Amino acid sequence: MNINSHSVEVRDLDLHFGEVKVLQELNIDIHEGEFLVLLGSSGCGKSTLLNCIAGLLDVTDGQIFIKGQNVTWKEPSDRGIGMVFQSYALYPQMTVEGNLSFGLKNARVARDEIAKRVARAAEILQIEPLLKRKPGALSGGQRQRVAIGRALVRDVDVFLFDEPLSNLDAKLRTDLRVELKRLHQQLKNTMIYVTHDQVEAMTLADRIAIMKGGKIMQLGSPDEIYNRPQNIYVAGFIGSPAMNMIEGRIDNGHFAGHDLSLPLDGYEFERTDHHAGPVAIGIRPEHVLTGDAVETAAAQAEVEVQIVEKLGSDTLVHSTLGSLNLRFRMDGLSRVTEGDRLRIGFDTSRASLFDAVTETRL
Amino acid sequence: MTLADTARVSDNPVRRPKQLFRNLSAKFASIPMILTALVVFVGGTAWTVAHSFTKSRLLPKWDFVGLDQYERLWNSNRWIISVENLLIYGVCSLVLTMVLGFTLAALLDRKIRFEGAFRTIFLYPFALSFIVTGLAWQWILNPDFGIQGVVRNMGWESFTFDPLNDPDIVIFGILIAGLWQGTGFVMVIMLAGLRGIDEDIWKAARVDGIGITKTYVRVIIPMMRPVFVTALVIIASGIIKLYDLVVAQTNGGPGIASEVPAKYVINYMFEAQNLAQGFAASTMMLLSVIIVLVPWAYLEFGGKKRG
Amino acid sequence: MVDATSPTAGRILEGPRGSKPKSRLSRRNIFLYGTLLLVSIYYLLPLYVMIVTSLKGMPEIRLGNIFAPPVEITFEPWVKAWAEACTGINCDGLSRGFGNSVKILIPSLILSISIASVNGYALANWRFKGSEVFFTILIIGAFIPYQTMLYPIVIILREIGLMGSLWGLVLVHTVFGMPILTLLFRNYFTSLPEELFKAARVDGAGFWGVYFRVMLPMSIPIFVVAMILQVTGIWNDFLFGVIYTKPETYPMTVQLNNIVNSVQGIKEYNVNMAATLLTGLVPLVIYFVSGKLFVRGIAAGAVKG
Amino acid sequence: MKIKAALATTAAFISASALSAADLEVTHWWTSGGEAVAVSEFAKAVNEKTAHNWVDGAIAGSGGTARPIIISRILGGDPMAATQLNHGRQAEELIEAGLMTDLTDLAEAEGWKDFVYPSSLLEGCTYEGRIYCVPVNIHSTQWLWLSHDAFEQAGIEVPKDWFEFVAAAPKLEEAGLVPMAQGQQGWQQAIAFGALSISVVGIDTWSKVVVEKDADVAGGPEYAKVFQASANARELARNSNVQDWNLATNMVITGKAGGQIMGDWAQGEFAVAGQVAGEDYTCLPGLGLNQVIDTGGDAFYFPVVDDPDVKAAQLEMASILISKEAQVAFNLAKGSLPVRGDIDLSTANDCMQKGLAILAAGGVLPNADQTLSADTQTQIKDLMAEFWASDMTAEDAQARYASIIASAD
Repeated sequence: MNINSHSVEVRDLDLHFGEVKVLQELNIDIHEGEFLVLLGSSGCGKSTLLNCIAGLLDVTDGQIFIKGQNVTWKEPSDRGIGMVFQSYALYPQMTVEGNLSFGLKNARVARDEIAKRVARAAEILQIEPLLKRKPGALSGGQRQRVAIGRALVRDVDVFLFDEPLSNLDAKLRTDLRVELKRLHQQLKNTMIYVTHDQVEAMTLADRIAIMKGGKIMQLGSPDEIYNRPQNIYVAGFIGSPAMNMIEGRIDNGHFAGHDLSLPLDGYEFERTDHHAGPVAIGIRPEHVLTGDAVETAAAQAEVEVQIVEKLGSDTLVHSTLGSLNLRFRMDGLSRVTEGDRLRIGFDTSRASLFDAVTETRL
Repeated sequence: MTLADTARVSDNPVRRPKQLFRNLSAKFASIPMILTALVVFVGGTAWTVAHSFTKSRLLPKWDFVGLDQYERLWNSNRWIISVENLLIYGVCSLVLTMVLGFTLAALLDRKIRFEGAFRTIFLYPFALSFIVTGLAWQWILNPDFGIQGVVRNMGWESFTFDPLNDPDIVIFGILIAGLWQGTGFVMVIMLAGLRGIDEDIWKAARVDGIGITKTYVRVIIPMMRPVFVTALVIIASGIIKLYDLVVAQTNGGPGIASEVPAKYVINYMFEAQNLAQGFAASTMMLLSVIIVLVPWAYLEFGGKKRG
Repeated sequence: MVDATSPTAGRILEGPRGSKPKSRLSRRNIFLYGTLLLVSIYYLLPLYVMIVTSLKGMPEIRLGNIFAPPVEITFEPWVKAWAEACTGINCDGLSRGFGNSVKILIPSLILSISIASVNGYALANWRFKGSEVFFTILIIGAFIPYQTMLYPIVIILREIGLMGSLWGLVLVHTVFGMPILTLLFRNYFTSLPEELFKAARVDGAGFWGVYFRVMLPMSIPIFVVAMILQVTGIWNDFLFGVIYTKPETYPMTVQLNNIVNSVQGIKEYNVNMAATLLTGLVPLVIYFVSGKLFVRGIAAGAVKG
Repeated sequence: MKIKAALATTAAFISASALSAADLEVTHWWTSGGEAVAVSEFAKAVNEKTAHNWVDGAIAGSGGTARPIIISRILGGDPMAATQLNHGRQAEELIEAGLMTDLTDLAEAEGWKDFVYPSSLLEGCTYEGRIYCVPVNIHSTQWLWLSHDAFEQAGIEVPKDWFEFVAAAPKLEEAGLVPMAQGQQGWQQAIAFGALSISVVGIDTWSKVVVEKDADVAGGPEYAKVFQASANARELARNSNVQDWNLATNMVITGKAGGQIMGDWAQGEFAVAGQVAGEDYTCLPGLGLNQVIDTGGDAFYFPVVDDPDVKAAQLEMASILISKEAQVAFNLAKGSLPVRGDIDLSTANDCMQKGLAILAAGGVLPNADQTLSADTQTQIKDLMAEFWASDMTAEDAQARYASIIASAD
């Protein structure tokens, strides 16, 4: 086994603040050059985990390795990391150049080397004209570039991002997102990126770790996370609008519940196909078939349209089927209005089936 | 875990470093604070409390007499009056300083002209010591030369305003001077707090049609809790130490009508040369402070974590 | 309170706090400025009386009205207070004390503020087990009357051999200034963005590095506040000054007390007032000059819990 | 001449090492007009007669302000060279702790015992047979000071004792004067009370209470007269709204008040104002009732120091303070009586002569500082402060006084 293929490893990490267990038994391996996104709602422990990796928080138990080195009790600056913060955290009294070189000066890097690295970072981030300015005279986007530059000059193996784009407006956020992606492709460093924005997560990540209550709910590629959520939490968290969840049972190769009977022939069971207890089936809005496609579906039903949201590219329909609320997507040009009755079909091969008690995928 | 992993973890045993040596610079830098807290405040207090159970006179001595000093303390008319005075002064001063300080700050915060001038006027007394404050107000409240005398000279012969010589209201005469000295600083703190309130809050209140007074009481003041806490610590610590002002203004008089506990402590320690009695009185003061303060301080400063 | 509650149209757009009113003589304005002026009289009266009295001769003072401006302005009381007033057999007024006060003030100021700022910084950014306990003790210490601590301090100073030296006095000022100053600094540093601190640590700055390179340059406002508070406190101190110094190094306040309390014949109110004003001059000037910075400093985070 | 001799003896047992000039810091709380003049006499004597330098450490305020400062400095190992303290019981503990210089050898060499009069003064300085302080003056507190001017205004004779004074009060009030000037501070009120008690009940009853601490007598019918007299005095002083004693004295000097009960140091104020006893004012020791005065007073103590130069200088200074010349100069200025029985005070004024005569006749009382602890005295002061400023009845005050005496030490 090639040790170096693991850039960052977290082993059995625990972090308690008094009685509160913020991180519990956390394990994660991050590969060399990987872009890992820690995703979750606020309070899930994602930023805390990042701070532990950075060495800004003392762990209660467990070990952290970076590049095969046990860094659990090392100073942040000795871990070979660079970090970018949400609020940019630029030193207000120093110029951009001072901000970029501060860490290098602390590490007693030779002066010409500092100049070289600052120049290179400034070039990469296109902030050369700003070098003599103070942070107060910069726009939000410029400040965030400088913050990224500060991590860049350190010439480190691992970049840590703590919600770096949250303070920016929507347009700038999209631009910088693309730029970050490009930066990753160019530098090929390991990057760990914390966000609560699933679009950022899906677009940037090689792998996503979804966290909740100090635990990792699922770790996988965006594709896996989206298409094969391992539990109800992940299924509900990822995707907008959220997945339709229908409760019922498995009966003779069919899902049965809410007067629906959906054949499960196409579904790839990961564990067992004979589950006696209550289950829940999750179907993404885009996997509900409408229009001509309905005819091809093995199971069909008629729903009543309640609300129609026109998004331009497609149309989002909120409907009811008996007591069940169902959301689905239609083409942007489809003409449905509130009160219409529509026939829809279900494609169970792309659905997710969960044990309703343990909430894990079947 | 793979075999390789296991091997590496044990090859490279990084145990949790000794708690004592974590954060060493911070601990090193805190030595002055720790020494002050432990040696001066805890040590000094313990020394004082311990000696309050003795019959030390001029010099501290170890002649244990149990609770005798306390019994005598609470049988002393002067001590009872001192405590009553401190309560009256304390409550009035706390409430009035807060209310006046806040009101002045609120008035100054209404985008008025000459704000700087008014602010300086309200604040400058804080630069003067209590001794100076006491002397100045003793002078102004002097019945012959001061306000009373002047009003009487203007023809209103029956006008009486002589708080410093009336045992029933003398403590309020001291209060006038105390407020004069201290409200300015509280006003500045309050003003700072008001300036820290997001403008949007005001806009929201405006849109909701909430009146200005109501906005202050219901919205702004609750938001300024930390500001009030800081102000409270500063005012309260001043109140309990009330001494110089009384000495300069009335020296406890008329009679013993304006005595305060700190003065009792000092007089008994040094004038009566009964250290233990003074220590017993200061222990009582400290005890009341601790009873009020410790639970609060714990909630305010102790339990909170950052992040 | 101020009548601005009626939601007349247009008011809403004026801005949150009533902004500049249209009419200078609106009811609201009369009330607002009226109140402020009235309160100002209360605050200015003692200063006015002190100044006026200090410029009068004794015969005029005996005539009564303390509020009347001097008929004949004389600076003699000031000269006397500064250079001639007697205490015991020394008749050189306050002049001797001024230099002493400065000599006491400067090192006390530097030491107390440096220590308290480092304390506040450690408490805000580098908490360790027990740090909050020490802080709580410190805050409770702010409530202990100094006089109670007199003997323990004498014993402590004797044991470390600083009794009677300037450094003993400096130490005492540092200790008793510590609670409130530490509270101010701690609150201020807590109010600074924590990410800045984290960034500096990732950049390899240690405890002192972060303090000197990152925190200190951002903390001018709170240092101004601390400085003003300490100048006032140390300059106005009487108790420690008299106990921990000797006659030749008595600070100004001790001499003020001597002048004011040495009643020789009749009380020379004018000299007393002049002496009082002279003694208060340093803190007063500091307030008048840097009052704005003081307010700004407090606003800059000293009051955030 | 005598001084030179004294100096010679002093030098004899101060070690042979060469004396070098030392700065001698002296703390005291003599800061009023007469007091300051008096203390400068001492300073002059020390500066002129020795190679040393008197560094004046005056602390204004009362002994209550100065004493903690003095004691802290001595305890803290940073003592002054000499300090004023009231002798009697105040310094006992400091002596016990070995913080005060033993002056016995000097006293014996100079024969203090032979000339200090009354001998109780030296006893006040003696602890377990050793002498630790130099008494410098005698103060008595049983004096009634009367303004001739005031009684002239009222058109009546100057009273000859307390009861005449009380009888004259209505006339004074009619003339728009304050009958009795009284500073509103506990210690002054306690002095008035003390003077009234000795004068009203006489020595024997007084001794039972103050010396033997008999609470029954203190609460008994005889002593009730004292409290009645005090209540009268309170009425007479109703309109005296000054705080400081010398301001009250000033009311007498300027004829605004009829009289004042105050210690003999008030004389210094009359002297500074250029008034002559018997012409401008009258003094009545023992309030004109009992010809007795107490013999309290001030003394100088010399804390133990390390510096051998200062050590030697302390002894020289002690010797000077008690020398004839210094005693005369100092006490004339201060208005107190000298501690020596062997000097001729023909230059002293009318009041001092009266005091000296009483002393010579043996009308000597122990001073409160010798009979009651500072603690008990403070309690009495508190009681008096309350009594004088309120409408407390004489009976209540007496009951509380008796309970203080019961627990007195």
